[in-house]
Amino acid sequence: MGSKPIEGERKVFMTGNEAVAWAALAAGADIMYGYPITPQNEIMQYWTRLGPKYNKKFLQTEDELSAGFTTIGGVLAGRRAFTATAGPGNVLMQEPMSMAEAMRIPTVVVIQQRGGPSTATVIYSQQEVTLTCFGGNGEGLRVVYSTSSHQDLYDYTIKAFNTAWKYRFPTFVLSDGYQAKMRESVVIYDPEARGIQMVPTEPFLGKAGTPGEDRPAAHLRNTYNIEEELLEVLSKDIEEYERVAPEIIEYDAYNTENADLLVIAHGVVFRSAAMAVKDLAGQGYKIGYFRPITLRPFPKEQLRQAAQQAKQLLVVESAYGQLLKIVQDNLYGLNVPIKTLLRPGVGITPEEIAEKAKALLAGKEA
Amino acid sequence: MGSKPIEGERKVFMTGNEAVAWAALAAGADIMYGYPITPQNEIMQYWTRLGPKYNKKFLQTEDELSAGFTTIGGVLAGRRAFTATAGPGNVLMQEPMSMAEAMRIPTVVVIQQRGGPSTATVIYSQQEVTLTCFGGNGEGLRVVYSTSSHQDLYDYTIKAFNTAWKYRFPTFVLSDGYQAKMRESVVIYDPEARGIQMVPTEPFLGKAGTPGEDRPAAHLRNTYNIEEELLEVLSKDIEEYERVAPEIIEYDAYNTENADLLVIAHGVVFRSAAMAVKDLAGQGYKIGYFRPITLRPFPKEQLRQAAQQAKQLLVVESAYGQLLKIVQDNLYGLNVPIKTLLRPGVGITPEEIAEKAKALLAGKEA
Amino acid sequence: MAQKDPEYLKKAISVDVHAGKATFTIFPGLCKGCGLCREKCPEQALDWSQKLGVYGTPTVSPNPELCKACRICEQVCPDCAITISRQEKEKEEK
Amino acid sequence: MAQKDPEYLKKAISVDVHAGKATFTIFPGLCKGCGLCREKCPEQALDWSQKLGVYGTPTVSPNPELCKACRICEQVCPDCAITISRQEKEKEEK
Amino acid sequence: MGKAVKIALAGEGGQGVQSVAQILTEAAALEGKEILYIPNFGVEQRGGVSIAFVQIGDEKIGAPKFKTGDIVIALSGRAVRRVRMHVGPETIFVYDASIEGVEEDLPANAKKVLAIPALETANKELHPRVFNVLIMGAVIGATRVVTVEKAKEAIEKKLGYKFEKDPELRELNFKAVEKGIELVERMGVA
Amino acid sequence: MGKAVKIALAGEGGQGVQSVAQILTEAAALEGKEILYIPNFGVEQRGGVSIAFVQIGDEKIGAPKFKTGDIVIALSGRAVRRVRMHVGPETIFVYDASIEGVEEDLPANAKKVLAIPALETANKELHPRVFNVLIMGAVIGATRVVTVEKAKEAIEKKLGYKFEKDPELRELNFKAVEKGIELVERMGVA
Amino acid sequence: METKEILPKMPKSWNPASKPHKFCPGCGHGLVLKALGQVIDELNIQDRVVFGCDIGCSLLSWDFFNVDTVQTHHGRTTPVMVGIKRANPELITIAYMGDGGGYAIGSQHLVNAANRNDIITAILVNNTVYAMTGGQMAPTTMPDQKTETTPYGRDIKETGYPMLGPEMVAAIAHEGAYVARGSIAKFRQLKTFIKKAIENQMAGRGFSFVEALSTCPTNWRTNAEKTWDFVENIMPQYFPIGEYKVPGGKEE
Amino acid sequence: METKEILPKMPKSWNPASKPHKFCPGCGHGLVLKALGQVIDELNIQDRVVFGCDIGCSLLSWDFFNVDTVQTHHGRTTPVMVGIKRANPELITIAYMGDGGGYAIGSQHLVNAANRNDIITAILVNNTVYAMTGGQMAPTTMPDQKTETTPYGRDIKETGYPMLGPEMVAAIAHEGAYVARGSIAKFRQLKTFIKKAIENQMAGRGFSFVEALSTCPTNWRTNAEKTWDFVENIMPQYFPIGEYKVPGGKEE
Ligand SMILES: Cc1ncc(C[n+]2csc(CCOP(=O)(O)OP(=O)(O)O)c2C)c(N)n1
Ligand SMILES: Cc1ncc(C[n+]2csc(CCOP(=O)(O)OP(=O)(O)O)c2C)c(N)n1
Ligand code: SF4
Ligand code: SF4
Ligand code: SF4
Ligand code: SF4
Ligand code: SF4
Ligand code: SF4
Ligand SMILES: [Mg+2]
Ligand SMILES: [Mg+2]
Repeated sequence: MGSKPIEGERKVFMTGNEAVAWAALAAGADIMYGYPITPQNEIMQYWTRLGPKYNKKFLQTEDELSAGFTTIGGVLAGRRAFTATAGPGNVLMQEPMSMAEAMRIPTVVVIQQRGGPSTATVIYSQQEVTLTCFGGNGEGLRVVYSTSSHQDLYDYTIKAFNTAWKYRFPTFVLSDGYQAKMRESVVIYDPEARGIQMVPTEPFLGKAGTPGEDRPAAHLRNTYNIEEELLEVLSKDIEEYERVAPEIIEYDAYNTENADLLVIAHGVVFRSAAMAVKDLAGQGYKIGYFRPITLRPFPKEQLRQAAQQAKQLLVVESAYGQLLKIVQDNLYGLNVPIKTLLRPGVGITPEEIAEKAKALLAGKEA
Repeated sequence: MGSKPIEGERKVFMTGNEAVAWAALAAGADIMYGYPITPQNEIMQYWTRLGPKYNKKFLQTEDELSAGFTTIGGVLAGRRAFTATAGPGNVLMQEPMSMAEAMRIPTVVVIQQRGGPSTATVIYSQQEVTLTCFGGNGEGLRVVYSTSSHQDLYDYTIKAFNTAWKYRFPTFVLSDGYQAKMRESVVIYDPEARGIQMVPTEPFLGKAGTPGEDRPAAHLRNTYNIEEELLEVLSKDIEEYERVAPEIIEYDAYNTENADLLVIAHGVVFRSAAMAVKDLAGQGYKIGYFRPITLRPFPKEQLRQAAQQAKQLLVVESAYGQLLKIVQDNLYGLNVPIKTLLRPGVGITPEEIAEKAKALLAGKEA
Repeated sequence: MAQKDPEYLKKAISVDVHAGKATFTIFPGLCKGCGLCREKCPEQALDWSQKLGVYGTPTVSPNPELCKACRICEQVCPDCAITISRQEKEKEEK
Repeated sequence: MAQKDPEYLKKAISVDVHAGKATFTIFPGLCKGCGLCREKCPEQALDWSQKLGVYGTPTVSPNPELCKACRICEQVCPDCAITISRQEKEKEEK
Repeated sequence: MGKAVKIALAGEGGQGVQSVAQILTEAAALEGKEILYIPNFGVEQRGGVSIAFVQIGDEKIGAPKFKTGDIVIALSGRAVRRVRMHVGPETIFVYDASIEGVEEDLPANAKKVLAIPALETANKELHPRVFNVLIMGAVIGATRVVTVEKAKEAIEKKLGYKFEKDPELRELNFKAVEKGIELVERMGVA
Repeated sequence: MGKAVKIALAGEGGQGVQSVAQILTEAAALEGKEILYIPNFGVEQRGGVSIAFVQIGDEKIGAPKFKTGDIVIALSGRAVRRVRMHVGPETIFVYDASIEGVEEDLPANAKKVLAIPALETANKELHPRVFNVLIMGAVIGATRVVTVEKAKEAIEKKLGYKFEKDPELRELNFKAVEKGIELVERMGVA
Repeated sequence: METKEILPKMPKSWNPASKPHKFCPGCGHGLVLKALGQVIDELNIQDRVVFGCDIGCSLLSWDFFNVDTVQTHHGRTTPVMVGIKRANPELITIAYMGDGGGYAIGSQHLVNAANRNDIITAILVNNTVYAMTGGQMAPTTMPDQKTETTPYGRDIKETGYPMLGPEMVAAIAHEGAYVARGSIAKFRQLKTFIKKAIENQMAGRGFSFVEALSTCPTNWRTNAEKTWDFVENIMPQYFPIGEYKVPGGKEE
Repeated sequence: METKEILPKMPKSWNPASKPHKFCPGCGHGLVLKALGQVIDELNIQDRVVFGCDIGCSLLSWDFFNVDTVQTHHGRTTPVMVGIKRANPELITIAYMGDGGGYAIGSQHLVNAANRNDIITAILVNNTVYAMTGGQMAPTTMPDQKTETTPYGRDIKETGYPMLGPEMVAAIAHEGAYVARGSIAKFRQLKTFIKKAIENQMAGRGFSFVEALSTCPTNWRTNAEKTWDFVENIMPQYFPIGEYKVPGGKEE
């Protein structure tokens, strides 16, 4: 094997978990920390097979708390470090990620959503949207990419490292059990060959020189003594987050102009939505879609723009209204009717969406 | 001392944490499980002083995960069991509470919010609203009461046990560091003396008789093998939650008729809001307030009713838009302008609110 | 509480062993064909059988000549798929 | 990196002890008046002093007659508020 | 909707439905097609029914799972009961003729319901080991979703290392594919 | 807004500001008033400034903290710097006259700034132990928020068990209250 | 051939409706639960036992017994059982878990329950892997053992030696505690250990803990012969079988 | 009297700008950190040390040293240090924590880092209470000791005996590990233990752990005399001082 895991690019068929492992390798990730949980296990399994060939490290920790905190350690040491989890593990991951938020530590976490709450199913859902976007105590600032294909998984895993290190906000790649376990085509590539520069990393701790002599010591705090100290730190971070958000925001939209129905979906469900919408559009219906790619920061203005032209909105998700809440929050002030197709914990087919959409377009559902 | 911790009623001056301990005692709570964290520590400290006199038990656990799971154990055994936490402990508490949600285990948890994210401050905030209302993986169903005084803390701690055991949803009393640590007057009473019947408890496990002979064994699951099994359970629970929500919802409102400005606030910040609003109303301004007491289920219809008559809304909270998100989600479809006074992690005085309100009423702020 | 006779009781196969002093019964509805019993039989008396078990894998059958009804197979079966019944009153086992 | 002279260096009080063979210095800017040193002095040479420390509590002062410059107080002080300097070259301590 | 062929294959743990899916999608990939394959998985898989959801088409496939398949194959009684929910008016439902006592469980709304003697054929004419490859042949016969050539190439790719030790196995597998195709052709489906 | 009297008291850990707040609110309670008292707290309290925020009024008190107090008292240099943010045009700011080097840190916008020789008076005329009670007297003198009688009753309630062993202490405390009132009266505030 | 009257020798406390159970062919969980079932029968405590199963292959036992059972979270069975016992000491609480649940994610609960001497019985199935999730390394994985996350074998320099659970628990357990390591390969002894562990709880003496060396042919990818070899010959090289702590002090 | 030239004998690695430090009068943390500071100086590793402090009174040391420092979460310093060390083995990582952080909420991290033989040094300050939160019971609280959550004294029947940390770690630690319990009351010995623990890390041998018996006059509500008595005479009754595991095997 060459020194680079991937030279140029090539089309392959693999599972989503495998795609993540390859993407991390291509992005120059140095070390993965992780704790087993279905459906993310194979990320670790591929990483531990591929990694040693390229001098990459792996640590299996004692739980997700440790996986998150060791990842923080890896980043503090200046390495591209990441972890992956799901479900109850994602709940635990919020403790370390709240530290990463407070201290602006550029961790990367891949989430393969499964059914919830609790242990529930190991399979699939879109029920970790709220948790992944807004988990933790306080109002931590983070970036969440929602992927809908293996290509996304590959692209956004690479991008996540750059977003994290450029802006210094913990970054999440939010996927799910279907994407994790299914096998489809994906073009894997060397980022450089596509002109993607990896943002260089830098140690927070253990820089050159003796602290107190050659340089000030790094004294990284995560607790404050009085309310106003905290407010100062938070205000600065919030200000910065809001400033860079427009650079980070990503979305996809189709046929949004004066649509009779605008379907809003993210992640793997977006695939079904897109199929249904394009099919119906092909049949002459005035139907479009809007897909938020960054769930946080959310493409608020872009969605408002599309939504206010529409006669009706349809939010579709494998959850009981997690995307819906975000949409309604962001669209406050509009009064386009919002309809929903909410299927917590189960997959949604294009047929179901098409059926619902047709009924709405025909004015059959109130 | 009599066999009842409190006979009749009496007015006392105490801290909020002390009020919670007395309320739990008055409610007939049997056992508290807990792990220390500021600012909730004194709940345990009062409980361990008062408890032994009334044959009440206490267990200090090794962490909040254990505090939550032992509380679940206590409830499964048929006891009124509760715990209390804050901040990073609240993050960890989400793992056990997601189990309680999945299995409809009537746990009671008191949250004394502190500054976040991460360890942050031990003092105060309203930044655990999202976490306490929507923490956990999946879309667990729970009840959250937001208190704003010691009287509330006393009343709603008692009520939380009844809500939890009547409806079998985990129930939270959401308070904060100020309420926890401040000292003010409160009337403590024997619930019975006020005609409040405590909903009887019942064991989930260890009932009389031999399983498989006298009765079926209790086989309590929290994991399912296929998506549809989970959907079935969730759908049933959601349906039930939505059915009983109107019985649970509580709110407070004042002067909402055709208000020029409607101030929306909860918890201790509501006190400042109420002072400011009443003061301005006394000065002749058309200003009112709306206070959601149950943050979940949220008094959606009631707030919509009040909000749609108002010219402007002002959301005030010691957080960067957690109540705001809930409000905007619930008010979707209206287009009354929403203004905000968001002070993450720090207290808000009546003067600040009055100042902001006056500016808005004068049309000085856009 | 009345329990319906479970599926696995059906099609049990019994073989007299140890010179008729005992009966070896296999419940194919329970046997998963793991082979743990075969390995442990001190007499190497267990063979794979044509009869398929609950997962469609072969079950076991004893060689009546070799089996001494020592009950080791019964004990090591994680699925309780083998019952050795001595013709004398069963007393040792409790 | 140049560090400003910290506050606590100001107002240090030195006393010759052990027949002038050593100097006992107390830094009131560091002393919190915990008394751990007083308890440990084998000569009971330490008294509370009028001089107040950083928390407004009394600091300690040695009785020059009794102090043997044994350095125990220096060692047990959690705040490094006491320095014993022997007049001979300091060599034992590293 | 996209024109992908949708296949659901279900059987007991040991019946090798997931390997069939792998070889089939490998063959499709060799033909330059787009595929999407997802196994079912859950906590209690140990003794559960194993299902492979496979889609093969010319364009990127949309949703990973589907409500109704073009062809749905069940290799055991439990499998029949587990996958009949994926049968619709356009579905060819195939099950092994040796399965007993499922008459009442067979889908009523299928386009066609075929009982093929796959197990028997494999056991008698070939070898029990190639039962699943025979099933793959049946899928190919019913859908023409890949060519026989690419199917064999994919088998070679997946099992070649075994064939090196045991060359007869290659022939056995190839025959199984052909036999499978033949079985459904005989039913007048292809 | 409500008419509660707002008091902020700040000092070093050992100076007993929290006990003052407790006695004061106890006295108010004895008079049937409503009170709200909250101490500041944080992780690095060990050597930090201790502050008591106290409000006393006739109706339930609103917010627990306030921007500007009616009377703000600082007993050390650090305390001056920590609480001057609670001073506004209506505030009487009181500090101990013995504090050195705070001239530049004193609030410029107060209604009045008073340096009272509390420490000196306590040390010389009474006993260092009752310094904080003397401060309480000063608060009462400046605000008349409770009566001297109730203040003494509250002291009795809180420290009575100590007075039993050492009756002189009672007199000392009572004198301290009076002295404190006197000190501010002398300044022409009350 | 005749079938009448002959029934499987299942413990009475087993739930026949859930049999054949959900474990794989040759899985040691079945044997541990057989031993436990026999003990429950012999002690006649079917009406007082509360069984808690962890997430791990243990979860498959959620309807295994005709005793009240609760499926908990991964690693959290110990605190759930502690919570139950503290609330109702009449019940006999058995926490059933894997090596991952007990020694990794739930080790803080295990050692703290042991230290508090909580009156519960914990049974931990050591199969050297994370079985439920498909065979990753566990704290108990043997040196050089290949697993899904140690594809080139467990490198003790990188990931340490197998975790010695009973040794750890015995080091902090105090008077009244019972600690042992048994093996499904020594069924009668294992059953004795489990029995003592439950009797110890019934006597209210203290924390009781039994680790059981067990098999996972699925993830080990072993046939019956290799399966026995691994549990009988390889595992005991690192995991000595015996009693580590006995109330009164006479370890077997 | 003369003041010139005479300076406090602070370790060079201490950060003078944060002195007087934030610990209470008489707090043992100051002594443990004095010993550590001297060791850092003697080993001349100020430029390679990364110091992690737990939440607990340990958090007060976030700017204590002129070495790179990170304040972590309660109980999570061990994994943060493990993560750093795994990513950059050149650094010398020191995890500094209290008994609550190490033996309660973070005990899974402690025992699993020990079991993996992670090349870090953990120093745990045993003051028998949760000091930062105001003096609740810790796993190490002494029998009958009154704390905020054992107002009538720790009842060993209900809550067990004091946790024996080094004993527990030593029970699972393998070759290359270093485990000891020192006391601030034996300053030189404590310093030696800490030095060995860091040298062991520098030699890349394995996990190193030192528990330090320490004082908390604030929560113990003791004067200087009682403070010494508790740490010197009472605590060692349950917490024997010495080395529990030494690479090569010669415990002191
Ligand atoms: C918080 C959390 N993390 C991870 C998982 C995933 N998980 C389920 S079972 C398991 C491993 C179980 O291994 P072990 O405890 O050894 O039991 P076994 O399956 O080997 O019997 C894991 C990691 C989970 N359910 N919850
Ligand atoms: C998750 C979480 N739970 C609880 C706390 C609250 N907390 C902070 S410090 C502490 C106790 C510290 O005790 P110990 O570790 O013994 O250190 P000490 O203060 O005694 O030095 C606790 C419980 C927290 N910060 N985070
Ligand atoms: S009873 Fe004994 S001899 Fe007979 S088959 Fe079983 S193990 Fe072999
Ligand atoms: S041990 Fe039991 S399940 Fe396994 S082969 Fe023998 S009889 Fe069948
Ligand atoms: S140097 Fe020794 S003798 Fe002198 S005061 Fe200190 S402890 Fe006492
Ligand atoms: S030990 Fe140090 S801080 Fe304590 S009294 Fe003595 S000199 Fe002062
Ligand atoms: S995977 Fe292993 S432990 Fe789990 S049931 Fe199968 S054999 Fe048993
Ligand atoms: S509370 Fe105790 S441990 Fe904390 S700084 Fe004070 S004396 Fe030290
Ligand atoms: Mg295991
Ligand atoms: Mg401690």
